[in-house]
Amino acid sequence: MWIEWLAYALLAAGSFFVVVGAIGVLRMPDLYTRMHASSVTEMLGSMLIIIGLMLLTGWTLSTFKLFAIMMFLFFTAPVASYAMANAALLSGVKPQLADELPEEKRP
Amino acid sequence: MMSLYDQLPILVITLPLLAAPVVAVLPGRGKLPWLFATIASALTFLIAISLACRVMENGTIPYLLGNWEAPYGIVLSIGPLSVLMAIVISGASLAGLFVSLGGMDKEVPPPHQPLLYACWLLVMAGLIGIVTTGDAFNVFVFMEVSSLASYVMVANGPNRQALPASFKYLVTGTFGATFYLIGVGYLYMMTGTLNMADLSARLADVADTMPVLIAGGFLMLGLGMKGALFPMHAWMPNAYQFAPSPVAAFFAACSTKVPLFVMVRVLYEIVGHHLGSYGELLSGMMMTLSVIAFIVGSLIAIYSEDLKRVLGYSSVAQIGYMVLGICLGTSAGLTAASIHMFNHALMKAALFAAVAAVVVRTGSSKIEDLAGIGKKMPLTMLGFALAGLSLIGVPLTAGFISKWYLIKAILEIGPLGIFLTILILLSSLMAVVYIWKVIEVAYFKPTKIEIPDARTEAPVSILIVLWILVLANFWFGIDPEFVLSLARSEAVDVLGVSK
Amino acid sequence: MNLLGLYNYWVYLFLLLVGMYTVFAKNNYVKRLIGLSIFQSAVFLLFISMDKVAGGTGPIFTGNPVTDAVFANPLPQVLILTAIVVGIAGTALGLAITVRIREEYGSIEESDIRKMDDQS
Amino acid sequence: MITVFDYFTLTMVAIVAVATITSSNLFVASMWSGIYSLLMACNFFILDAADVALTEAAVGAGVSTVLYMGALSLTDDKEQVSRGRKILPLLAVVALGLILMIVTIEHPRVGDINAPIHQHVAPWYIEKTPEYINIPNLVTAILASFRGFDTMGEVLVIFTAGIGVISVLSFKPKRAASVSGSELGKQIRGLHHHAVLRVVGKLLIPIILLFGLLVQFHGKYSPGGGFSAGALFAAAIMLYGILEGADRSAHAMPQAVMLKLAALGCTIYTGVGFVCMLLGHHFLDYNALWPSNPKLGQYYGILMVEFGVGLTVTAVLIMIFNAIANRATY
Repeated sequence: MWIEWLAYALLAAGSFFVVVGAIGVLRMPDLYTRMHASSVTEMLGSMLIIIGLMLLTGWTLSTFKLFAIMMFLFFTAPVASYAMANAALLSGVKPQLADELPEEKRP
Repeated sequence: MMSLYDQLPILVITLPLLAAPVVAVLPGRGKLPWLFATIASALTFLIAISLACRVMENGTIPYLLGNWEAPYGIVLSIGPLSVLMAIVISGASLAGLFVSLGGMDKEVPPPHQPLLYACWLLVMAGLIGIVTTGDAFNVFVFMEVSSLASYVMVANGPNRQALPASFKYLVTGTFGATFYLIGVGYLYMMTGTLNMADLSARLADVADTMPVLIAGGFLMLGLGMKGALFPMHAWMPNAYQFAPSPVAAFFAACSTKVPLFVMVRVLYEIVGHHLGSYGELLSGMMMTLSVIAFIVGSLIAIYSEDLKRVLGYSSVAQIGYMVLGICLGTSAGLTAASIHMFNHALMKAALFAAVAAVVVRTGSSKIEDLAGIGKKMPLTMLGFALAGLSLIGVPLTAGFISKWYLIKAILEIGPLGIFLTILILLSSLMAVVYIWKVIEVAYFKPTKIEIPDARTEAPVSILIVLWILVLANFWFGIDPEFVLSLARSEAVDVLGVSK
Repeated sequence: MNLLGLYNYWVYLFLLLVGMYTVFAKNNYVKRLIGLSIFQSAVFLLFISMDKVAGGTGPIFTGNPVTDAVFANPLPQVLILTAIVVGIAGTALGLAITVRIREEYGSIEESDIRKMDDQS
Repeated sequence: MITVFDYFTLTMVAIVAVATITSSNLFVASMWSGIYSLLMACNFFILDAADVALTEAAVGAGVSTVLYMGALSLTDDKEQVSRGRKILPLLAVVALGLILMIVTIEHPRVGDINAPIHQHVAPWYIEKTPEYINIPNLVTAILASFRGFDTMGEVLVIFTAGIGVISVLSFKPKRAASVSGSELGKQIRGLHHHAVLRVVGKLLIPIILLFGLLVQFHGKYSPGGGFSAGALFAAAIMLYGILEGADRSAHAMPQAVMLKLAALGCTIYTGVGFVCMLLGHHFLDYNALWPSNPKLGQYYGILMVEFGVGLTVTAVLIMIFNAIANRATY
């Protein structure tokens, strides 16, 4: 019983982070900060939802599949963010908020 | 136990399909793959002829693939017109291969030839697959096999213009095939089956509904695109002009007729009876388009400056005749269209073989470059002229027989028929003009450029093919019994008792 | 008159027309290929929309009598599996031809190529 | 509930389609079309077509995006603003759309069990498959046995595309490459910022291959089969080529060998059919393979032809990738 409630709580929390991420993508000023917001969705949101689903399904083959998906996301999502930010930086997209930093700390 | 004899209907498709991958990996700069492809084509041709004898004796041959019964598995259903088309396709392939023995090296570098010959076999197998199958979706699959391979063969042409031509062909062909698929989808939605005979039976319940009508429209549109019916013909002259000449000879003889064959199946065996009053609307539209096709096609052919292009637009016109015959909806019309499919294959293959010979010797197919060629290559140009006579429809040639039956069929339909007959005669006159244009330049204009090679007559292999085809034009012009009996029995098969 | 049950078919039509428009109106060869693949995938949607049965499952026997009661129609799925493969085959070939066109002409815009062909 | 997801994904698909054709940067457009395919795959899954969804995701979102990228790197990535020819196509298309829209009224509704297609042939498949073939995945059973002839044609379509691409791209480009393949590969491997991608990406390759094997050989019990498995194998090799430079993927999987493997795959498929014929049965009648137990015959027949399909699809897609990716340094 309590496992179910825990699962629902996790699902709700995951959905919350997904929404937060979406709002962040809309509201943030430039690419890097937006990516920061979207990685909330990618990692926290999706992980919580998948863990919630794993709790709901119990010990079945689906749980293993969900676990595999989670591990896959765990590896690929940060790397994808990294690659995107890297590509943006290399192709000359300047962080907007960098002007607020002192001169010597700018990228 | 099934004997080899029982397996012949499937061998006619699978033999080239089995040979194609082997040809693709054969070593030996084009000659060994050529030999292999030729053997496969020749065997297919023989099988097609033996099937024709069988169909003439026993009627339509069914074949269950995987031994699954009719609407659940795929069946082949080989009728009289199917075998006629199979003979045309494999014969054209054989003729084209002999033309390429002498003419391919000039246009396609030998290292690229093995893949080209593999595609050649795939085109042949795909086209034969379309004409033999009795399953609506299977037609789509084989359509794709043959068209993808055709795009590749066109793209292998010697000039850079071959590439945009091939791309245009690809876009139009994919569109056509997808429209066909949509039509099949609508039919399937309303009936739940894909087998042609079963479709026809079950469409009776849902006849006259809008989706069936739309299905008919999409099928005709798709097949019209594939078959280069008038407003959708733009890809064809380009493809014929820029493809390697032997390939053009092969394609011109058969590739646009196969969609027309499917059109016969769709119109007469699937949706035809179930469209109600819309059926007449549909065939009326198609007839209008076909009439415009043979007038406009001939007209553009007169003004074209490239020999292959002239013949390409002439094909547009000839397709107009065939579609007209098909859409008449009478047994005589269908017979005429079937005969013309066969005869047109004979004459176009001969004409393109002659063009290939000219291209081998002069390196150009522009009409102005042909000046004086009649004296340098007398046998080739004589063959061209005789095949041209057949194209015009002079008595004693195959072209005359097909026009004769077409006009006879048209006169049956009443006063409109007289008008159509006049238009057909007009179009034939235009054919006289464009063939004469070539002959005039070839025989009566002084040579402009000296051809360096001392041996000026075409390669022997091309000459043999050319003359066999020319003689066949006369043979079937004098004694058309073989084609006529097949065409008539097809008409009887699909329309009941011949009227 | 259950119109919502037709939503799939409306989207199919929309995609069909978007694809057709792209092929007719666009000048760029790659864009046309993209349009062509949208056009084809619209047809996939047409077939797959047909196969759904309300309350059914995918056509795989699980040995469970409850879920094995109603299946989606497997036949359209088979047809579309083949059609998807046809689609990618055509796209790949089209891209290869486009690459060659770009090498020979230096452009992949149809109007440019037509101009160059007219000059030669 | 499911229907709501259906509407949602479909709406997204429509929006993404418009985004795809309106973006004038072709890289962006090809990314959009990848997203489009993925959404389409989601929708297929919602409509209970798991096999199709798997294949569409692997082929549409994976392989074709890579091919677009490869081709775009060899051509221009910006579309010229096209002139003219806009109003007429739009009008024609809208008119056709309105006509077809009216016709939809007479369509059977989505999910309606009384639609003709659920009444005629499909029930026979559902009823008889356990009796004749006895594999759980109906789609595989129909694909490989009942309509095995279609699938044979399909394998040959793929094969044709493969030999077509290498035949078209085997002509030497007019301009010689400024850099050789191995040099370019070395440059890619030497990129400092590329290191994270390379390490993690290479971790994924064996997993993708393993998943491909599962899809290939478990396709009789769960969604999957030769087409999707082939696309997955090829995706793994493409990932390798992207990470390590296309020269290495072409070295590991030489074109000549891939061509032979593709031909072998086709020959396996047609060969099984011919063996059935030699044993005195119809073409592709797998019962011939094990006359005393037809179900086992069907099982092994399906296993073999699916293997042929997988082999051809893998080899052809790798061949196409290598041909396009190595074109810049040909």
